Amino acid sequence: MKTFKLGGVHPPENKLSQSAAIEVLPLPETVTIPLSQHLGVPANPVVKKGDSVKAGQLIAKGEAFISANIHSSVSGTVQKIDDVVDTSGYRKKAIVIKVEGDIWEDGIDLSKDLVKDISLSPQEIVSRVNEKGIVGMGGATFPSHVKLMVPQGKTADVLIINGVECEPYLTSDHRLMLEKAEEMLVGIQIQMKALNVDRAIIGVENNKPDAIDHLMKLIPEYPGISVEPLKVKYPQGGEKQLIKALVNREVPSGKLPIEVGCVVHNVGTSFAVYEAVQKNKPLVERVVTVTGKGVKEPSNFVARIGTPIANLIEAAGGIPENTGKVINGGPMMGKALSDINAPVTKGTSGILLFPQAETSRKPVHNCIRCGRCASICPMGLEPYLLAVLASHKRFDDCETEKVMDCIECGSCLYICPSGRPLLDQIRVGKNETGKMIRLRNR
Amino acid sequence: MKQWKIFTKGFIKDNPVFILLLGLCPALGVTTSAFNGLGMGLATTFVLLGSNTVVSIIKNVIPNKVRIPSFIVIIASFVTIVQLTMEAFLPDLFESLGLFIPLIVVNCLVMGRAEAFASKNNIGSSIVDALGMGLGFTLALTMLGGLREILGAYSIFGIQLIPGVTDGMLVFVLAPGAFIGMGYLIILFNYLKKKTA
Amino acid sequence: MNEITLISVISLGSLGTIAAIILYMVAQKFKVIEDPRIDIVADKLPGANCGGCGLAGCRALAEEIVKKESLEGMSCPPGGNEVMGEIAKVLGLEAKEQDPTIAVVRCSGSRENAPPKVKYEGDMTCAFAHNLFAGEGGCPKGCLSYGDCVASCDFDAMYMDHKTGLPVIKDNCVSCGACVKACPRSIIEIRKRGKKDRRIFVSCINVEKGGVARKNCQVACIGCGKCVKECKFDAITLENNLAYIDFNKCTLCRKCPPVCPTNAIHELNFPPRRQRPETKAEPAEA
Amino acid sequence: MNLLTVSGSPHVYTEESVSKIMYGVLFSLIPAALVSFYFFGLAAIMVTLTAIVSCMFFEFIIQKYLIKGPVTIFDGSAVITGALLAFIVPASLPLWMVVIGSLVSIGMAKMTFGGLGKNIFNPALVGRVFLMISFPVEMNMYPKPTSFSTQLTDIITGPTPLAVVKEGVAQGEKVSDLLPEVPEYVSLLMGNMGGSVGEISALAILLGGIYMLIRKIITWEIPASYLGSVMILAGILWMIDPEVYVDPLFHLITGGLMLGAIYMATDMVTSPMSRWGMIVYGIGCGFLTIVIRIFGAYPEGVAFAILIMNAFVPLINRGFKPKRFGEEVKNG
Amino acid sequence: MAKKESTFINMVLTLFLVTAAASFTLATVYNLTAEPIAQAREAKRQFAISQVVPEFDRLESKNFLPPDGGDSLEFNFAYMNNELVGIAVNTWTNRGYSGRITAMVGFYPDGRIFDVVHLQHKETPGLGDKIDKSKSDWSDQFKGIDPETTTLKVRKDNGDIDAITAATITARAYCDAIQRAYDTFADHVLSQTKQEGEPEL
Repeated sequence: MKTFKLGGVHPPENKLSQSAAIEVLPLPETVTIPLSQHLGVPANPVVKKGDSVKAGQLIAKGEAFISANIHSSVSGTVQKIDDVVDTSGYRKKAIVIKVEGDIWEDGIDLSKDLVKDISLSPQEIVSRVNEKGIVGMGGATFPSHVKLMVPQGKTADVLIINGVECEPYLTSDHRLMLEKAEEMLVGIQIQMKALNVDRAIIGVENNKPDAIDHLMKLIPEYPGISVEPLKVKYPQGGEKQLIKALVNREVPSGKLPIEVGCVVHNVGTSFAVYEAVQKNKPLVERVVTVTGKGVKEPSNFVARIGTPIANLIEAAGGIPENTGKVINGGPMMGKALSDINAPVTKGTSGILLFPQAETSRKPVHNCIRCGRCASICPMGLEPYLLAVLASHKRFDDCETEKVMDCIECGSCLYICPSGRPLLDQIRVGKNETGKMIRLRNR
Repeated sequence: MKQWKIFTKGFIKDNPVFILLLGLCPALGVTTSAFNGLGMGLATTFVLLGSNTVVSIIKNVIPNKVRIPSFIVIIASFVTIVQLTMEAFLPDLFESLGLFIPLIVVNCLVMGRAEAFASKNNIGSSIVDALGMGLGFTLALTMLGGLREILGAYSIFGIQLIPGVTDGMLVFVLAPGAFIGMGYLIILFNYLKKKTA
Repeated sequence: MNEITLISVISLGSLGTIAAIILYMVAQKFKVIEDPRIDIVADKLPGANCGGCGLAGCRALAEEIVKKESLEGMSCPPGGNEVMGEIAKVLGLEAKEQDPTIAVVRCSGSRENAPPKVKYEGDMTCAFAHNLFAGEGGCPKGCLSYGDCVASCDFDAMYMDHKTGLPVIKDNCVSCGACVKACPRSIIEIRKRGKKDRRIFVSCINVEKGGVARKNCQVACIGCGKCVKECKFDAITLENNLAYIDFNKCTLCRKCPPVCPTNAIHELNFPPRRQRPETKAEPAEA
Repeated sequence: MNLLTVSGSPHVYTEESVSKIMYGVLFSLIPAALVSFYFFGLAAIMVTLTAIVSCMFFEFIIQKYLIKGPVTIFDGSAVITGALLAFIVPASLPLWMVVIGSLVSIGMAKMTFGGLGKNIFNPALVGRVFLMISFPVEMNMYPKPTSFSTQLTDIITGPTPLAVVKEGVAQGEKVSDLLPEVPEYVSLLMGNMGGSVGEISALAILLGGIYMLIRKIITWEIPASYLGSVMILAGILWMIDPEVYVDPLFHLITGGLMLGAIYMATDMVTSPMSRWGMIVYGIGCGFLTIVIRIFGAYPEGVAFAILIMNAFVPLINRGFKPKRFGEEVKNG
Repeated sequence: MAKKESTFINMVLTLFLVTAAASFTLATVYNLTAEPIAQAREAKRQFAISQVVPEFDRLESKNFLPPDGGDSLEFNFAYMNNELVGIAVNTWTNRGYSGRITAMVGFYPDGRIFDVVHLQHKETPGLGDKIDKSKSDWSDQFKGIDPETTTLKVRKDNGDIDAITAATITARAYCDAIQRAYDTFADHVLSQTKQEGEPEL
């Protein structure tokens, strides 16, 4: 069975919610839609306080090249445009809308019918994806239309669809592949058309045998698409690792996947692309897993963007008494929340609740130089060294040791028997080194 | 008062061996016993005294560019005097130190004091400095030699501490013991320096 | 004089002579022209290489001073006017008396004033915590209290007050600016030392709206502007919901601290007031 | 509700910890210990216990009163150092010398450098070499193996097989004449030979090594490259002249090679990090071991070989980086 | 007083004067100490010889080449009342653990060893330095043995000499030095004594 070669760990999977079908979450009273839900420049609001909006209506425009449009996920009145604590823990600009009914913008097809024929041309597809504010839904939230535009001089020959879901606990992609497989496959075909490639590979880890079987049954109808079961190993969902695992190509250090002729999209993104292109529906909702060992009913919800995370937890049976940590995302790369009223954004793939007993880190010991961090680093870096260099502020050396290649997968901190805050220190090193490099290139 | 400070600084605060790390070659080489350390220390003190005195006397007569060669000639002369005298009148000590006596010439302690102190100060201060530094050096060498002798041969200045037992921890008689003892004495002196400062 | 003496004197003497001749020729050939004054100036500098002057170290400053032949715009924070005066004397220049400066911590968000709302775990450095979240107290500008500034201080002039969780700057601060650079939130500022070490400053840098700021921290500046009205010297400006006292204009009249409803304005090293008027804690406007 | 915790990702951590690793190593030492207790009797038990207890004691004293920091004597590292130190000294060593060895191991080789994880050299080996240089007479008297006895005094000493061969060859005798003087290979494998407490039975040590490999405490690189390079070098010499150089199998199963290759060289703190670094380190150890065993003054070279290679570890770590992802392969 | 400028004449003159003064002083000291040094050296040699031969009143020295080549050995013939009482041989070996060992071996005229004393060695302190009489009585076992009948080898090498514990190499080397002395002695002195009864020297 295929997998990537260098490094990798295998944390306990704990896919508690994998048999919970996707439910539609009831509308909240207000939604808070942050203006920066994607990588790149924040969008500029085009509505003002007091305006009434419909669901699917454009409320903020991404004007820069790497930016994305933001649409209202509900119908109602704009209450305010203000700084609100989002999932980052900082106050950022957001549009707060009071929900009144559920009226959708005209021209959005809300029916469940599968539309298979792709009528748009590649250029139209890209501009539709741009217009509907689709971003990568695996977590990195990179604007999708940018990925669909192959730069001059480069050619893509294979589209890689990321159905790996290597993060423990999370099951949103898994459920999506089971329940919306056909829509997703059409979405993949749309992307293939936009990219002008005739091959697409869906990589799925083999801890989801039902999803693999289901897709295997469907793919004969969709030429060019194949499904590849992969050995379970974290971080297989990382772009570079997935490309290595599926087509055995290595993306050079500091380069994008297009360098080796690959474009990687998430299954969730493919579904969103389907909805945007075939149904004209902007990205206003997404599948979110709410799970954790203390959660009563680990579930998968379709939630409107901007719904307070507290609402999701409530729907999954309420916040357990002994909760010590609430994480936005998976346990390996997710962000711990300081405020559970922060809104769901386009990149929220899961909400994870940890009981108090499992929150704490291990006590920190001296580094015993066991070298495990170096042997499991999927990028072949030496985390112990980078951490020391970063904490001694030797950022020049950090750069030569390729700190910028770090994908922050967290494997090093996971594996360290001494409980050292390796990734914390490397992140500082990465930030400061990045600053230094940008300053130099200016 | 000032002279007193110059005199005492060589003991702990600026101990030539353990703090300034000067003259490590003899400090490691000859200190197999406390007596050897003492002898080497006193020989060096004598050379230091002589060279510091002469250098501070003639410091203004010597042009800058031939300063170093002149100092070396002066130091080498004193070392040779010590060597010849010792061979003539203390043949036993000469036998155990013999190899290291000529090396006093390149002991950076002597050159260092001549260059850093005697060539800038008057005769009185230079003599006091030479005495202080020399005694600090002697102290260091005797301590290291004593430590190695106690651990390596269970004796001090040749007097057996445990009657009948002559074989101690051999490693302290050998070169590695010199480095180990040196290291721990440096720790001790840095601790003392911090404490007295 | 016997034979041995003669031979040794002749041989060693001629050796010395030849050496001197060679040395002279070499010295002539490889004459290095370096301004000797650089050494002299570098000798005078404290040698801490703290970078407080804005250059790469003491030697660099010495080279710069000698090259420019003026002390315009040069300062040595650790050495102060004394050192600059000495250098001026050596070089025959005129040193401009510069007001002595000191670093101040502009945050009072102690655990009492800004109670923690979450618990932080991980690498105990401000640099990382700042990237991760707003801080345990919730103030996005407040002190994180993990002591990056203290770690950066080369002069042992700072310590962490473990009760309040705030750094404290001691009087031996030389205002080299290392802590200013180390603080990811720019809480520390270099200010004028002031007469008799007396200083008045706003101990807050939060630019959020009053209500928001106040919710996280009792002693935040809420931007009410009372101090601006009180100041007769135009030393206080209000921008982004935050008051700032210009230390060049401030006359240390002590009028503003009592009017601040949140006690955000601090005065240091003043004698105690005879009768301190009750500060009215007015509810701030949202 | 309690305060929520905020921390950087990841939020799950392995079960593995320093003390679990250390006690895993300790557990794997049991077969070797049992074999030595059988052959050397109570003396071996006393030496082992003394070493372990005094290592823990010195660590406690130093951490508590000299460094005045946290006391971590139960994380298992001091116990391991003690056990390994005991395993590489003769069972007949006076106990006070064992205590001195422990002091050197913990105080000089470990704590002086800053404690666990910061030492450059393997503490147990430093202790052993210190003892060897300090007390050459006692350290060169190896008791002859007998079946279990509680006797502490009057242990019959005899040379180790390596010493027999080395001395003999130095006198110009032929290897084929010397080999009958040492026990059969099978017997050697079981541990029936003169030697240090825990290094006699290659088989028992291999068992422990396999356990550690399965538990992923050690990796295969260092033992394999170490033993392999010893085999190859000894094999080459053996093929040149089998009457002067003893066969590679003999080198493999006698002396402290097994213990060294599996427990000492693989010590995490003092071995390289990257795979190729480990292999180079192992080969270096093997080369030096053979050079010292055949051309050096001592019959046994494992301790010195590993200590010398320890010193090269920072350099190896610098020179042999792990393969970076996406790095262009140089020269094909 | 200002420092002198580094002009050519100044430099040459100073350095010449410094070296001349230094060499003059040294030559004087040398002249003064030459005698005592020679005396000390001679005393040391005499002392070593006196340790290994019976009491004597006259010494004669002569050098012989050892049969296996190498540096010649100094033979000191000791006479008491013009009768040869012993021969002290200054011998050496290169087989020491760390380089050359020199020793003084004293023979009776009939070839038996009177005593052995080491002169110089660099052996490991505490181990190999047991050849030193002041450190150990190990070398006393050579007293009175006749190399003709006693094999000068350590027991490990099928000889009759007890080795030094943990320093076999040194013991071996010491035996080698004594053997060399004896071989040379046998070649040049003993053969003559046997032929002529009394060597004529």
